[in-house]
Amino acid sequence: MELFGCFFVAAADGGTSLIALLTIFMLAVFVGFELITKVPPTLHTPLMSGSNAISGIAIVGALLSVVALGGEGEHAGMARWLGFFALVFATINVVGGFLVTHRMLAMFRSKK
Amino acid sequence: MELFGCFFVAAADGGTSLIALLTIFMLAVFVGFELITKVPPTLHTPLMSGSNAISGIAIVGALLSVVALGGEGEHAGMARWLGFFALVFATINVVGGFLVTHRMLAMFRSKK
Amino acid sequence: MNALLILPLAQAASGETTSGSLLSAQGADLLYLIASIFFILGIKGLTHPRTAVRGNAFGAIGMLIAVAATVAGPALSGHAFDFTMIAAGIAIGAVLGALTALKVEMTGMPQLVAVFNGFGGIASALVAGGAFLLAIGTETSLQGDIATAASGLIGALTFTGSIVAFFKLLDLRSLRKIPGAIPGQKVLNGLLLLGALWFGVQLVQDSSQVSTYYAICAIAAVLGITLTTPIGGADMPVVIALLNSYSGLAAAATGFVIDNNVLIVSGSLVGASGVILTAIMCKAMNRSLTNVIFGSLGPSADGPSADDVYGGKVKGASPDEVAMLFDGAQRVVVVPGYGMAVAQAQHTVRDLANLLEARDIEVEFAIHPVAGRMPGHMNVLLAEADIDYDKLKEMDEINPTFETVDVALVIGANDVVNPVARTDPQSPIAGMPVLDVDKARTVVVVKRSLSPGFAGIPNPLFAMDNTYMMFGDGKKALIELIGVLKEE
Amino acid sequence: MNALLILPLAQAASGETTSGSLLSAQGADLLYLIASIFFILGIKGLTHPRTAVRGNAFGAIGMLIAVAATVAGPALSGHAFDFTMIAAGIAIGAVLGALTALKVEMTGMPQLVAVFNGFGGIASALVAGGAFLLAIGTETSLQGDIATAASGLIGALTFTGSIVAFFKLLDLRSLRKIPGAIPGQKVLNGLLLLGALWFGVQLVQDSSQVSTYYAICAIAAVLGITLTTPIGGADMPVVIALLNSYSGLAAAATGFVIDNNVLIVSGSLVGASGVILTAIMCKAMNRSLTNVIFGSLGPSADGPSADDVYGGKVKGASPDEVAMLFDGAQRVVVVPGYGMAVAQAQHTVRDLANLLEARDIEVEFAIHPVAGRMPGHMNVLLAEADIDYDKLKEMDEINPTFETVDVALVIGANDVVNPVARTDPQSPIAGMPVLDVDKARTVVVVKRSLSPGFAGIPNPLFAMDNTYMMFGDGKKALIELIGVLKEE
Ligand SMILES: NC(=O)c1ccc[n+]([C@@H]2O[C@H](COP(=O)([O-])OP(=O)(O)OC[C@H]3O[C@@H](n4cnc5c(N)ncnc54)[C@H](OP(=O)(O)O)[C@@H]3O)[C@@H](O)[C@H]2O)c1
Ligand SMILES: NC(=O)c1ccc[n+]([C@@H]2O[C@H](COP(=O)([O-])OP(=O)(O)OC[C@H]3O[C@@H](n4cnc5c(N)ncnc54)[C@H](OP(=O)(O)O)[C@@H]3O)[C@@H](O)[C@H]2O)c1
Repeated sequence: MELFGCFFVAAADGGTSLIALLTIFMLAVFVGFELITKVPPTLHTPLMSGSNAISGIAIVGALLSVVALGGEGEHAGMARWLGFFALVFATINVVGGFLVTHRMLAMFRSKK
Repeated sequence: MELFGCFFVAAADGGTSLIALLTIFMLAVFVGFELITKVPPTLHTPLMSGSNAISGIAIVGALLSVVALGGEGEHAGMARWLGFFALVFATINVVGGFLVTHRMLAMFRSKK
Repeated sequence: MNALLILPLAQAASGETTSGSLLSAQGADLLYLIASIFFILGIKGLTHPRTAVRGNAFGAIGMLIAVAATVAGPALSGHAFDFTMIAAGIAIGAVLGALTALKVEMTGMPQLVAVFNGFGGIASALVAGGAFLLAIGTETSLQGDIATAASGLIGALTFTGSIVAFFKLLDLRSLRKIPGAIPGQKVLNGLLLLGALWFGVQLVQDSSQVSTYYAICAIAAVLGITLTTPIGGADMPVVIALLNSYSGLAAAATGFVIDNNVLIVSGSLVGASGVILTAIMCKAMNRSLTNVIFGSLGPSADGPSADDVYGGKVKGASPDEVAMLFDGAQRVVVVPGYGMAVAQAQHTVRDLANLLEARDIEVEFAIHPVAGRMPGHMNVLLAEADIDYDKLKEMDEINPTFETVDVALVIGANDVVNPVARTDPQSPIAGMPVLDVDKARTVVVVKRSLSPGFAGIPNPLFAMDNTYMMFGDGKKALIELIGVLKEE
Repeated sequence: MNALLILPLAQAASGETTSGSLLSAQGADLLYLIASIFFILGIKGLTHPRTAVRGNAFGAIGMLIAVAATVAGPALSGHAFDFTMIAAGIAIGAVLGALTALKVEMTGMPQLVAVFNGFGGIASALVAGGAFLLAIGTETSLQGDIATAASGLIGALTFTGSIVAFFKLLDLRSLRKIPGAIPGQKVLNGLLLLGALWFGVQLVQDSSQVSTYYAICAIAAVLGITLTTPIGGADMPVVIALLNSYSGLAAAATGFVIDNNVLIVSGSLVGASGVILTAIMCKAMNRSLTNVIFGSLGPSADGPSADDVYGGKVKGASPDEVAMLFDGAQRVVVVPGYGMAVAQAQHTVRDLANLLEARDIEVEFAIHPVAGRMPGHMNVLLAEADIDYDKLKEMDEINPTFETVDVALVIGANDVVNPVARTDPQSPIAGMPVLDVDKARTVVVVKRSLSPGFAGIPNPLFAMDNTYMMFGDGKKALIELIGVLKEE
């Protein structure tokens, strides 16, 4: 496989699907920038832990990997364990992240 | 073709591609909302004419339609004319829109 | 129909490359992605006056990239087509667009935006129609069929609606009395919409009939007319913003038809922009969108009559008398309104402001969000006259300071300075936020007569003790005033 | 490798439905789209304290929808797999996560965020690795290969980097002296990065070797350690924000591997968030990101020594003396810093504020953007102590008003109130915006000694005429002060 000009080659391999994914990536980055510049400093710590929890979305990938648990191939055993640990780590991140953010945010309140 | 539950049927027909298009649509609407709420009232008229010019993007579709000019089918003649008029209208919109917006914006300047 | 199945269009989206094209399909798609980024950066630029010119240029560059990607991409190459026709189309469009854009007066912006809107809408509908025609005889997807019907409906409605708006704006006064809702208007509109939707369903069920698409467009075109005709001429700006949003949606729908991301992205941006502007205007007028579209805002019979309000209490003042009011004034606030636009008095206003500033008077401009006939209308006119935008103050900023204003000079504004909005909950403009001009030490109002503004109600401001009416055309009256001030 | 070619994973993305799944592949994709919307609304909610709790809930709902879509979707059904293992994985993760989240002290937030970050990163790398293993022997796409390499590199680096950051934060003081850059540090890091990239190229060229992927991860893991170890413990927050961004990018890269939009959308959101927070912190510290990562910020030898600055000029004050300063005071501003977090004094501070308010003194809190060890650190601690967020004032808001402050009570803050930043262009914190506490009528500083803060430089504020040092642990000193005030 040629590596030079790899971006274009990549585009040629993946077809429009890759461009669609890149478009989604680009738009999501814009949405993220616009929204996050509006978060007030007061909420920066919760933002950090909350966005952290969102990055635990890898849990979806971890779940998809577990189908390997029934797989047969040479590497299925290893893939199974990778999937399992991914699941554990991602779940900690998700459950812990949203909970601790909630705990923090519940403390913020205006007494007005 | 069944119409009830048409949204799901639509999804089934178009495959992931439709969902990707919808995702792009959704994200672009978010980007639009976030950005445009930041436009100050001073610039609302140029915003109107500038966004107007952008909606002339149909020019791309119009250009793609002109391939019909060489087409053979029963309706190619009609399609040709539709494409032609689309091209004229879209070009007016694009050229006129960006120009008039530029004219307006060039007037805004702080003398500080 | 599914454009993916039409051979030539399909190549833009699928993986095939036609030998002879400069760009592969993927290269073209990548350029479309870059064009989308430019459009977003363009809108982002419009969030500040300093970056706005660059933002607009970014938008234009995005468009250029998108066009270049299409022309150099595989879809157009390797097919025999009449190149002259393309060149002719672009040339005609470019010349017409450029001429209009360069000739139009700044006061004519609302009309211009209206008509361009319509062109964007019809272009989308025509593209969807062309793709539909070409796909006849092939198998089509539900997604494409729905998008085609939507594009036709929205595009055609936007076109005729915008044209009506254009004519209404051209000559507000004469057209204003004519239309009014015909009896059963709402029922008619409802039937038309149902009819268009019914044909949409037909199209989805059987996408082999050309006539179905024409029917949708024809009905939508009529609907565009019947919907906009009864709306008061002065409500047109709201309608235009809404149609702006529609033209974006039509482009996005066309993007679904031909499977093109750049159409979807830019269409959505425009759609969002129109919706937000509509909401801002409605809020500034304290009316709901339904009320604008379906309600009628006429002179309310039960409100106080003009005689009640003005009878014997209005004081006229000559330019000489007004000139004296500026003696010893320290702070003057100019309130421009629709009348300034009609009189094209913006340059004269600038001259007056310079004259006052030369006398060490602090001059500011109070801009109401719906002064004039477009959001931001006054800003554009004053910017045209080279007035520094730092001197333009928004309503919320300047309202608390009117008590320290020596002379509030109201030029062709009426509704936006009507204190009734604050005081009379029965008034048609009740609750609309207004400029608190009546709190200034003295008020000078320049207009031609006591006739009402857009809302059609009398304005007690004109009858206040500290108000002086300087009757006359905005421009002429100000020129006289400047003459007197210069003589002194 | 291209996950689309692995049968089970592929079904989630292609059109096929496995009989037995609750949802079609398209149904699942639609749910992923809805989950993305929830994530966006979640972040949008965080833009205001009033909507923040709901925003976080939206994020959690989005995650639930995404998990449900995966479980009910076609990918998991119709395949024999060990369900116990999934259940066990989720149960272990949920229990560990919940326990940590519920037990952690608010002062421990930086450490918690660091370690969770690392877990997010490693999960992404493991998922990409699993998909890679399964695809061995099939043909793979360049897109997938590049994304896999990126995911492994970023994920592993994020993991070890975060773990180092975690330990550095656990005990700042003791670890602070240890590491320092080993000679040739930068060369080593450069070589490691080149090595990882080289294996990345290998993976793209031949995606049939498991070892290549392991090599990328191993080298990236070492790089994570060597990159973060030399960075000062107190710079860790910047590093954490950066790693936060990386964990998002790793998730997005994994999205490209398994062709899943929701991973791309949420990964990009997190990536953007981390980048912006990093930029905010760097700006508030007036340092560049390169300076944070590669520069060392030690006590500068050429600056004035502590003796020069303090010699004979520092006045200690007992709680009794400090209590007297509040007699007749009308406006008190509390400036919390890292020391307040260390002393866990936030509740005591709240009690003190209530006491002062009961005496009709106006009490406000001045929050410096990088006070403490995390952006917004002080806000969270004070909110924990139930202090109304309306009383927390940002630097730009409160700085112009310090001249009217009777007593500025500095609790465990040092660098953020060091006037040297304004006055001495040679100082390591020159140009960093600080709270202008020195302009208050009197200043009371609560800390344990004259030892420096994070920047390691002496603070002339402590030697000013109108400054009184109340030496002692933050919490204990305040409790004594409260005791005296209550007796009065
Ligand atoms: N800006 C927007 O986006 C927007 C959108 C929709 C609706 N509107 C509506 O438009 C109205 C705008 O308020 P406004 O105060 O700017 O205008 P207005 O209330 O419509 O009043 C304009 C006044 O200008 C005077 N005028 C007309 N021609 C003139 C000339 N040549 N010289 C001097 N005076 C002249 C008219 O009085 P004479 O005939 O006596 O001269 C009239 O009373 C509001 O009711 C608003 O709700 C605005
Ligand atoms: N917030 C962020 O995001 C962030 C990120 C990166 C870096 N930083 C850096 O961290 C620093 C933050 O400034 P800062 O003023 O908050 O803190 P600081 O400059 O680090 O000073 C903290 C002070 O608290 C005192 N202290 C420690 N334990 C105490 C206790 N138990 N009771 C009372 N006092 C105690 C220490 O003095 P004694 O030992 O004498 O008591 C020390 O001087 C800045 O330099 C900033 O650049 C912040």
